[in-house]
Amino acid sequence: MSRPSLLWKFYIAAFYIFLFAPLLVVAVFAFNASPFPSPPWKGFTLEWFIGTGSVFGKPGVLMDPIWLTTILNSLKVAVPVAVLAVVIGTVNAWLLERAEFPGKTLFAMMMLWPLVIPGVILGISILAFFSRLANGLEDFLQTDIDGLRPGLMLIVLGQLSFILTIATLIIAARLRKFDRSLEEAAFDLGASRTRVLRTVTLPFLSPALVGAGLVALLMSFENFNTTLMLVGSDPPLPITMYGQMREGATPAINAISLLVMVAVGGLASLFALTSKGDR
Amino acid sequence: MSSSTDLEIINVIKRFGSYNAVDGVSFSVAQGEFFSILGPSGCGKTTLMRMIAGFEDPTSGDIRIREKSMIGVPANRRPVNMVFQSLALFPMMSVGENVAYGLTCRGVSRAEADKRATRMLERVGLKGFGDRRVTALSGGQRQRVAIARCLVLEPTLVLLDEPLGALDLKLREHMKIELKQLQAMFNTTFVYITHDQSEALVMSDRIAVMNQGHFEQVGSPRELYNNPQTPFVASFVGETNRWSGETASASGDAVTIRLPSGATVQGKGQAGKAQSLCFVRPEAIALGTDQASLGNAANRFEGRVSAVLFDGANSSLLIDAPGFEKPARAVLPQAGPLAGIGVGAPIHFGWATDSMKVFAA
Amino acid sequence: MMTKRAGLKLATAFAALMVAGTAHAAEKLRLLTWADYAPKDVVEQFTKETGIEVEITLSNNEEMISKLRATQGAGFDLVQPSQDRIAGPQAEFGIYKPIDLSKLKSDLFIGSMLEATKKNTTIDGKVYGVPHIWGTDGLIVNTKAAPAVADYNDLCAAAVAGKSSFRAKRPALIAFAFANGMDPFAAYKDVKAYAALMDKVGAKLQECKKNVKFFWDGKDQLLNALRSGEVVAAMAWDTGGWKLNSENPDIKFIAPKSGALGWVDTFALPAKGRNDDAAYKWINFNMRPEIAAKVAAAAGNFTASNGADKLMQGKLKDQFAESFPKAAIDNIKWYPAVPAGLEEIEGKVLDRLKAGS
Amino acid sequence: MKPAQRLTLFLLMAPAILWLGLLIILPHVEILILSFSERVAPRVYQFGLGNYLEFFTEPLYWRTFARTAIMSILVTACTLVLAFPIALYIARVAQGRLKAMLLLMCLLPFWVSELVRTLGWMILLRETGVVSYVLQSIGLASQPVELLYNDGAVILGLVYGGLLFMIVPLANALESLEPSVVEAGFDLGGSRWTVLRRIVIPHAMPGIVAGSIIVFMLTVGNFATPVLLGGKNGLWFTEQIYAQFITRFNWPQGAAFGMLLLMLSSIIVWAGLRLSGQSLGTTLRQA
Repeated sequence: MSRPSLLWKFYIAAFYIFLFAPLLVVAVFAFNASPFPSPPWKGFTLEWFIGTGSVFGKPGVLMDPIWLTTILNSLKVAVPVAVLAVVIGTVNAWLLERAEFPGKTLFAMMMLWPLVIPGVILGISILAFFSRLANGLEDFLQTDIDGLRPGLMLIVLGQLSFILTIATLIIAARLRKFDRSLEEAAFDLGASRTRVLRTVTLPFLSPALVGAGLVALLMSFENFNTTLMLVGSDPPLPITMYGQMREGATPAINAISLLVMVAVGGLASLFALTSKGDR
Repeated sequence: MSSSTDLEIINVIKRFGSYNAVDGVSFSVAQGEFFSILGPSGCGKTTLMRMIAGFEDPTSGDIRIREKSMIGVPANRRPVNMVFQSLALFPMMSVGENVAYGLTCRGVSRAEADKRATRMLERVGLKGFGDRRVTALSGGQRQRVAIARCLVLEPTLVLLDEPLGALDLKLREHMKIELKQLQAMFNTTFVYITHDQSEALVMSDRIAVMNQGHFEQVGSPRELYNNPQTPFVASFVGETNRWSGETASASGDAVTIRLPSGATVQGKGQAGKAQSLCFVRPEAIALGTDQASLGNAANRFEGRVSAVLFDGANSSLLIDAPGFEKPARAVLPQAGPLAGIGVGAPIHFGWATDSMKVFAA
Repeated sequence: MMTKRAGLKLATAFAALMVAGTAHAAEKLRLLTWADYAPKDVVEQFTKETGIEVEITLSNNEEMISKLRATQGAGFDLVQPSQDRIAGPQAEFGIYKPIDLSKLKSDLFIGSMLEATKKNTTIDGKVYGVPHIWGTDGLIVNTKAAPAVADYNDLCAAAVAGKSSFRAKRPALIAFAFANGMDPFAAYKDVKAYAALMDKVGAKLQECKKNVKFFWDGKDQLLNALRSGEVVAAMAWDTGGWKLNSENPDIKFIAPKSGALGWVDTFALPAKGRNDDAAYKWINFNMRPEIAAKVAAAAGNFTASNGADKLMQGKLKDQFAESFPKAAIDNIKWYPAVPAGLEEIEGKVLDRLKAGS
Repeated sequence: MKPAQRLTLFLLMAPAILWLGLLIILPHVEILILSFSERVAPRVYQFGLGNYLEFFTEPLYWRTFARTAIMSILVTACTLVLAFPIALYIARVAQGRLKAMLLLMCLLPFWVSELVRTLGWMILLRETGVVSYVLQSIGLASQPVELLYNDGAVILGLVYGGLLFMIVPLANALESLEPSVVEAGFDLGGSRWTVLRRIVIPHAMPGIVAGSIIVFMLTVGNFATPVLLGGKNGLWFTEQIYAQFITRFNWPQGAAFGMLLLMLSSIIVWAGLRLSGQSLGTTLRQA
């Protein structure tokens, strides 16, 4: 294309303003000394972060056990999801890129499927199936298995169902770039299979492993649709936020959102740093 | 050269489905020998090498190293090390760590391994490179690291899988010589795979020419060049003129062949009943300004220069002559009366009967 | 290096979480309840007295039932649905277990209320719920901005166009049925008649919809809208109205002409509760007058505890007196138990209301 | 294959089999079965098509369904139109650091939770919100303007949410267009418009299809944005599913709705791929 016209440039600028406007207002109104996250500006305050509740009737998010437990719940989901996604994703990537077995094409197709299923449907189908499974096991074992009922365990499984696909794709992409003669060379030089894995293959994959882990962490942290259907008595962050938003927005939600943005920004730049070593 | 054999391949067959990639190959390599396997891509030479290294199992036959059968011995237990086509240097390790890798795998202590690796790097001319990243090396240096990484393990046999393929021409010429020198210095047995006949001819003590899964001929570079045993070897090793025609007469090994366009040529070899192939090296073709300057060569013709292919010492001429459907190729004379000859100039050319190899078609 | 350190941190965080997760092995009561029904100081006192920790999940009627339905009554030890929402779901899904009344101190309850609730929640001779908190649904009106609003139908008047609100839930259906001269409770027995009645109510609400700013969902959402003046009249719970009244005397809770709707939230045991003893302890503890008074104050509602009203603050009493003259109290329509299957009819009417335009 | 190798392969396949079997296939079989069970009495169910019949006979449900589908297509089209100039700029005009930065800036908002972004729009659009406030203070409006709780707000929110998933595949596709091809287009006398229409857009087709499919799927399956930004008149089909499961406790009906939504999104994806001659694998890889 030849030189961009002024109109085009103007459009680009407007677009980026449009893109950041919602995030900006969320961040700004977290510091507004008003019980509502809306104009006019009533002065700067940190009350919504560290307030004790004496000013607006609600404590700041860092002092409020509701927010702290919900963040803890999110971590209880996100960390196992990330760990499992990386471990199983690595195995899956190996199957995709290295192994030969009948039905491999079908397997590769099936693996992509979860990305095409709307999150709500993933949620309800897992809820319905595990409910039946739990009922069946209960009749059989005469005991109820908590993990199969709505709750953190089921959320982990529900999120894993599609995050695994993404983790697998990230790791498989890196594995595809791997020169297999490196492994053969190590083997040829006398290394055992496990030593080859430890000293050559995993170090090569590590940027993708860290990347997949971070992506899984982020996706788990922000997942809403699937989680909503599987939540039990301990809601992760997006569910609590949703509940509070339906109750009517308060700057406390802005404050927690800003914290989320900062955390996500941090993780994303960590990801950018690790994937730079990729090239 | 010692008479003990380092490597012995006995009737090895490798079958992939119904396709025989390696079809009954036998040979042996003596201690300290530089042995090359030369063949076009897809001839099975890489499969053969991978069987020696231990990455593939032969369907039948035996592979012996120093008299010990290697069947069932995994690659990491064989006294064989390989220099890969891609070199396969570990990008996540330094040069020194690359060289020390095999030693640490054997349980040599870290300090001892480092010491030996440093010494080995010195011997291959990479003193002080131990802490560099392998990505920071030039092509030739990487080559030497790959070889050092094998040699430090003092293997019985080093396998090299077209390691010069990725280098540019100048460096490749240089590395050919260096490889040969390294091999002589360490006196380690090298088995070298290539599709580049000049690499094989320059470096090897002996060469096996491989085609479609089997060996066509095994011999010294000179034997292969001067006395090819099969039409494949004759055409694959070195530049050559190749014609085919009807067998006109044959007595003993002297054969007369009539080319389809009418010319009659005489050579020596095994004629076919009806059709024969004949090969003449460009350097065997004598050139002259008149009939007389060709002396008493049995084959004498007259034609015109159709092209001058100037390439320094490898320059050649293409000559169109009545009776030949393809132009004849000869070495361009760069001195004497024919120096400076141009396209379209009339020329006389010919060769002796002994210079033309004849095979049954 | 970066990655190694990051990995290590992750691992430690993970380990810490696991440890934190297992350290809490103390006896626990998992309570599924409404906002403000378990104030912090009450919970702390209970834990101090009994050593039992209370894990609270906040919810509403539909979500309570759907959670229990999803788990077949597991995951909680004590729940607090409204008394009319026990018999139907119990028949359909079997999510509750009968209450052993001998473990409760029945003299702690207001006798008539206990009897009424027992009657409504009895299936096959077993009782499934006992009363806890009660209150009414009526109108919250900004009397300055909308002086004319006196009944549910007035929410649809032109005077409050675009500034009224109600919940798109079953109380609205019941309320508008009464306001338009129908008796939905009498129609409970006859599914067909009830469906016809609901269709009429649905049509009425559909008409009213253009007047509505939004169908409110959460209490705070509505209160904020009323505070800011975005909404001037709404059908809502008495407690919210009284709360706003304390902030702004113009905003009042009004018992509508056709009658406020009276509800009772109960204690019920989920079918797979694991700690019934703790649940009974919590019920008995909560019905003690001094505790019940605290809870009632926090929730802004009234309690079924016998004698607690004597301990309550004067303000709420005054507000109640203002909202409910004697006639209005007699006119309160108490929900009878909803027979199974009716909610489907209502659900569809509500869906149409929400989707149609 | 040797038995040991076979065992290793099997062990390595076990997690994938468990994953796809227990978390994907069996749950879908379960909702399929569930969607065919009709309630006849409390706790008594029988096989039947009732739940699907209900969908087709109750205008409320199929209208919500059609509305969701049509609005999703509209959102996809809007996203494409809005994103194309941006992707073109990133892929073909911007260079070096500017390019990396523009792309990164597109990515960043999307790593933040959908709820946070929606909250931002609520603060901007509500009656007491920023836009209304600005309009009043510069005198363009005399009283608060309500911009929230209508279809426009829902479309805005959904388009915003879909942008990234359109820009990235588009930019990828446009990136691979040889500059010389475009130059040749101009050289042979094409105007800006003809070059765009005859050369650039056909080349970007795989990206357009990939982006459109992903945006469509995300939109049709969205839940929070329509619920939070939508008004009293609009229901999204996922809300119907949620309502059947959570507020109505009618799992079989919700399962039938779920199957219908799954079918809708599969059919549209399939049709999109068919019309443009792309395959799912390459499309997803493109994204």
